[in-house]
Amino acid sequence: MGDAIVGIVANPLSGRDIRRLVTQASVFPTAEKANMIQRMLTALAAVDVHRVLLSTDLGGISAAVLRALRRRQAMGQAGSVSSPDRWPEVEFLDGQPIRQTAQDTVEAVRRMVTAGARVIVCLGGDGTARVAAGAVGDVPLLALSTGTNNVFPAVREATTAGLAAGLVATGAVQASEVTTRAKLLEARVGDRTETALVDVAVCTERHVASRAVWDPATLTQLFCAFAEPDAIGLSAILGQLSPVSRGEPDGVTARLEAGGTHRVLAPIGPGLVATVGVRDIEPMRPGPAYPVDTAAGVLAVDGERELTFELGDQPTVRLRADGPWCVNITAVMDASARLGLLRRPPAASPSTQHDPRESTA
Amino acid sequence: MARTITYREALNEALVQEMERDESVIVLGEDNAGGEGAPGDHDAWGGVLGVTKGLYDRFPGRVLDTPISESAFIGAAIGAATAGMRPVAELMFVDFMGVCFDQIYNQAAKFRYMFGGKAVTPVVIRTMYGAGLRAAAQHSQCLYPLFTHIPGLKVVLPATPYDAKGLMTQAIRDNDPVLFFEHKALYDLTGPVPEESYALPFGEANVVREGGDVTIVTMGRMVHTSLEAAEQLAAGGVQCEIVDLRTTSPLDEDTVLESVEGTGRLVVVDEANPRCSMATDISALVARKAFGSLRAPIEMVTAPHTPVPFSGALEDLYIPDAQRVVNAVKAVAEYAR
Amino acid sequence: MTDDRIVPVTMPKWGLSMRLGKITDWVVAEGDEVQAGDDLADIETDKIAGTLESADAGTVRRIVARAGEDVPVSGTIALLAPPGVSDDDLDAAVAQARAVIDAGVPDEAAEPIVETAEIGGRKIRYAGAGQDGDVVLLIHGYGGDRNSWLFLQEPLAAGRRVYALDLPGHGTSTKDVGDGSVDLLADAVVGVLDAIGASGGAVHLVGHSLGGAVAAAVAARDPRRIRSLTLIAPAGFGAEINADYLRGFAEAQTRRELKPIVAELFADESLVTRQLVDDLLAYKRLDGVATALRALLGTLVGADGSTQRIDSAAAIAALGDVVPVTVIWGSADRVIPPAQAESVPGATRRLIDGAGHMPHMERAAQVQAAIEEAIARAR
Amino acid sequence: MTDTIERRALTRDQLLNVYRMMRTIREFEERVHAEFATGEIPGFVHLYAGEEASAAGVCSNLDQRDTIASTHRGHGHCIAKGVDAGEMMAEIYGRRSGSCHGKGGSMHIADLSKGMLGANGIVGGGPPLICGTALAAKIKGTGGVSVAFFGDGGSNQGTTLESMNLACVWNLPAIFIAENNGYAESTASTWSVASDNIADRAAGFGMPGVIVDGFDFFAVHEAASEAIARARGGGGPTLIEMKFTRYFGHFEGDQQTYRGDEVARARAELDCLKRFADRVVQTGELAQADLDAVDADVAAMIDKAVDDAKAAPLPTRADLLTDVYVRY
Repeated sequence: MGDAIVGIVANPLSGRDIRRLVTQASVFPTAEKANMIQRMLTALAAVDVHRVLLSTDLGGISAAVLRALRRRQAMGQAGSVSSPDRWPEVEFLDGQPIRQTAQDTVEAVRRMVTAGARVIVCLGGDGTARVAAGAVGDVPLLALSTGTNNVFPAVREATTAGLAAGLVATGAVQASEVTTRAKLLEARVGDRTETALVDVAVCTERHVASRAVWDPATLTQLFCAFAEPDAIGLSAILGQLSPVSRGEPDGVTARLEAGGTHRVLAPIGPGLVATVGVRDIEPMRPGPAYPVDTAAGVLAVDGERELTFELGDQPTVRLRADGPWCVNITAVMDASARLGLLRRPPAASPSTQHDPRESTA
Repeated sequence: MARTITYREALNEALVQEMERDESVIVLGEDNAGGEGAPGDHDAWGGVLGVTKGLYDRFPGRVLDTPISESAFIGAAIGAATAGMRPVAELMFVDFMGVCFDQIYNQAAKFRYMFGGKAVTPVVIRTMYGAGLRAAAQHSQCLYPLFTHIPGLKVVLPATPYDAKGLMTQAIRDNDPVLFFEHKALYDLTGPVPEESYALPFGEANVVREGGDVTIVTMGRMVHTSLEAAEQLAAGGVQCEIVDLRTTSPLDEDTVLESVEGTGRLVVVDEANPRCSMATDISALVARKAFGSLRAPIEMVTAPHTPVPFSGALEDLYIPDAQRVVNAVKAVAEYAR
Repeated sequence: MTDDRIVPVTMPKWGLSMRLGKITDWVVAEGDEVQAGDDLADIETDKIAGTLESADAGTVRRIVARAGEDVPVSGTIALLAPPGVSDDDLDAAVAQARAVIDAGVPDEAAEPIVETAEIGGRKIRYAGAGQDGDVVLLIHGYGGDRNSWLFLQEPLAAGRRVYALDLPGHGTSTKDVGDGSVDLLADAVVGVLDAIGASGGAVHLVGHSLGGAVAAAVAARDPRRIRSLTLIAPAGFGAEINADYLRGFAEAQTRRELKPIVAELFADESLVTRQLVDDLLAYKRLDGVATALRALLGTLVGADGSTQRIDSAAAIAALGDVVPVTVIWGSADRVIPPAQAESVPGATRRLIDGAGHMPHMERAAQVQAAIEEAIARAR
Repeated sequence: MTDTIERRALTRDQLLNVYRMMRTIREFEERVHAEFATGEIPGFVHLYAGEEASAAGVCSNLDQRDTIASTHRGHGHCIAKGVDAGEMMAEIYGRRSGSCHGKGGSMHIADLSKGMLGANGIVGGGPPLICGTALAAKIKGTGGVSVAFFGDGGSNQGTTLESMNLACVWNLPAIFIAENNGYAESTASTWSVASDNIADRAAGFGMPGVIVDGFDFFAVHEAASEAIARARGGGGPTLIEMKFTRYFGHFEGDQQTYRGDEVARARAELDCLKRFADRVVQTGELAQADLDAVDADVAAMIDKAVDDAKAAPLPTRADLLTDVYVRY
């Protein structure tokens, strides 16, 4: 059990883009991200994960967790009556320069993989999950949403997610039984590439600017790895017209145009329900590179403007089958129930009631 | 036509008339209407002591209740003044200056000079001052000497309903920031006040009583204390000349000096604490510019150098009273080298 | 029964709102002989200080009220009596008078009623004294108001109805004076006469300075309505006028500036009390007054900035011999020269020695007597 | 939605203007830095270099109706709001020809005729004032918007927090721009700002709070454009947090021993002028020659500003006592 390592990476900048201003998107404060990690640590300890690797950041998440750790230490030494639950040993992945860009997430995930993490938990939105996915390799990824503006990461309580991550990390549940491989979209402009887990949109804005795509009038083309009818975001457009599940091999693509043959009402962002014109809906096969037919603009991956392209760049988008292995929390907890993993012996009597783990410690 | 109205009504009337005359005049402050956002009356208070009562309905959108947030709304009044408004903001008790003083003395007072004469900040900050209501140390101070110290501010202390209206009218029409001190014990004082608008110029002291023996320089509520003392003294043959400064900035030096040149004796009566006060300021002025006229040392009648006490037994000792003024006047009148 | 040779000297009523006067100083002492018009005592009210002149000749036998004492209006303050009146009778009269003084002001003393007439869109305020009889209307001058007549209005009201008004731009009337013309001011006066129901004749006009010119204009409009016209130092009868005084009055902003200007109104400058100056300042500071005074200055002074613009000759000519005219002038008038009295054709002239431009304030008893005579001469 | 695109899309002239704005600020500050080192400039000077995209990205959305209040690091805001750079330089030199006739200095440059309510020597001094100018605009119905710039240090002042509350309570057309350059004087904002992100505080007042890459003109412009349009339309206040780095010390003379190597990296990789130039040349919106011409023009203008300032007469004794009051 000593090598049951879980990596947790959290993005301090997620959840504060321009959509808070233009569409009343939710705000997810740093303090709440740190609280999620702390709840997760409690759950991980409960299922015998002894070591956690935690990314460091300048946004205050890791600092808040560190403060909490020190507080717990002090309380433990003081023999406080409300002595806190055990936590795993937490190792902060410091020593690397923090650049306050997506590269920080990539570096942290790579170090977790190298250090032998059995599961990597990623806290953030679609953008953070996308970056983490590019670095996890075959290590199972549990993407947890901070905020509501996301398709790919799960909106789940961190305590439950922590239990699921711990059960996979310790091998109590076989990773192969509870993980599925996600599809990927690869956007390419010349020698620059970006991957997306959900969608790639072609946008006529000239500049990356505030990154988030929030103005549907700027979109000309959409590529989706999957398109669920209950999604939030751009994939919801095709989710209502030509749904594609996460498990199917194909994706779906279409052109967006006010005068398109289809018109559909879709929640293309939090607080943003727009009527979008669509034409030329067709399946997207894994493998071939699909051309972008806009002359100049920006490719937005999972809702964020990332790759600018100019006249003559001829960008392409390709669907790949080799995305990250994603932990299905529901499947893990179903397996746990089936296997009785969280069952404990009945209490002998009120006077001798104690945590069974303490007698074996 | 002059009627007899209260100091409170005189202030209210000046606000009403100026708001009617000039739509850039706005009124803002804590509970200036009262009841904003609450289920009951929307002009429930009209100011904590009723000075702004009735304005809210009469001037829609121009009477603003504020959060208890002095830095923000006093600062907002100052900012609005730079942008063409003539705001009258209420700092409920002058004791609260501690939570917004920066906006007054570093911002409003300095804009014009600091910006090379390019700023005009016609803001009025109304505030209550003075002891006598058993309101204790944080709701009873005078503090006008602190504002008088700051170049760029004007400081006004009306003693009568007539002065209250005329000086408020001038304060609103004035293009400099004005601190307008209303003594909480004077609100119910009555006196003749013309119905029409009128502005009393700043920097013009009022000789409220003529007399040849001793000059009393005073201001605000102490004008009445001094008058009471002067009546008692007159019965004993000592005639006091009482100079009500009306504004401590600008200061009418001439009237003070002329009076002292006539009497040769000076008592300054100031409700504020004694150090660095109007009492010391006027004493220094006279000592410097009318030394040759003085026939006795200058006397000061002030509060002691203590916070304002709560208990009536103590507060009554704290506030300068007519007997202390009588004693001081007698001391200078009877002084012999 | 007191001896009817005892003549009481009473506290005068100077101004309709006066209820109480304080004797600041006695000029005479018991035993002194006085003539009518002699100064008796200095008296001050909360508004004004003045000197009480004797209405009769006689011997001061008793001083009733002490210096420094407050006395209700019409309270007896001294007794004149010939030597033959006994001390006992005098003492009895003193005791009676002391009782009145010691009782103080009766609570029910009525406030004077100030009335308002709406004339040409302006509110014109006026107040009356007296119950019935002929109407006397008192018209003040430039910068004055109905209180200018405080020494005269009550004394003239025995058997008459005596009104004083605030001209437009003055006192408590509307401050807008439009073009500031004499005609506009005359409209206001006619309006007041209409309002008080004095349309049937039996009207005596008394006008001072600018008010004199206005009174003449009113009389000229309908001479049959007017029974007598009394002009005190009137404007409109010559070129010369103290334009510096008028400009100074209009422009003065502070007490220091105003006091020496106001002093030019009086022969005795000590009458210019701080209270008088403060009251004038308070008036000048009312919104609209500065504009009104400037407009009226343009009416009084010609384009050359030094001579009179008003000419009342035509108005006086229009009266023919229907209306008797009396002119009263202070011999020491420094605003309009008394020699101009000669320019009022057919007028009875009364020169008041030792008075300036305000004889009705400085020598009220003499002016009162002159007005009484003028009224008596009326047809 | 079309209107929002048109609002954001910048014409060639607008792009040239914002480039000139940012280049003028940079050149001004680099020059003051150099001149200060010679000892000729008196007093305290706080330079804005590195933060140009913030002033330019916000102020390029403003017009004559609008008012801004600035900070002790105010030169950039002044230039972006249209204050004359020559008069500013003269002011910094304490000359009579300066924006404030030599009576204000670097920390108090103001020009109310341009809607510039002053740099401010008091941290947190500006936001309350901006509530007032916004209130005036709202009452008068001018459509004007008021913007308070403040730093990470100012974000911790009660005045700033009170003003955000008041602006939200009164629903004022006020914008709060938190310029988080990482340090309040020498103290790191990661330590001094308890919420870590200043923008997070917006939620507590019920207004939008967004974080923008303060090195990216286009990101700032887009966010500011939306916030300002929202405020003009009666939508109320917005808090925008710029994250970036200042290139110089807190004040001129600051040895900056508290800092790491972030300035060198920022200058090399993140610099707003470089990024702007690269982008607009890459997209073909402007040519390199256009930018070079602006650079040369601005350099000459700043040279002249410095020469003129040095040659300009000092205020005289007579100036000491004037302009304390309008009338006293």
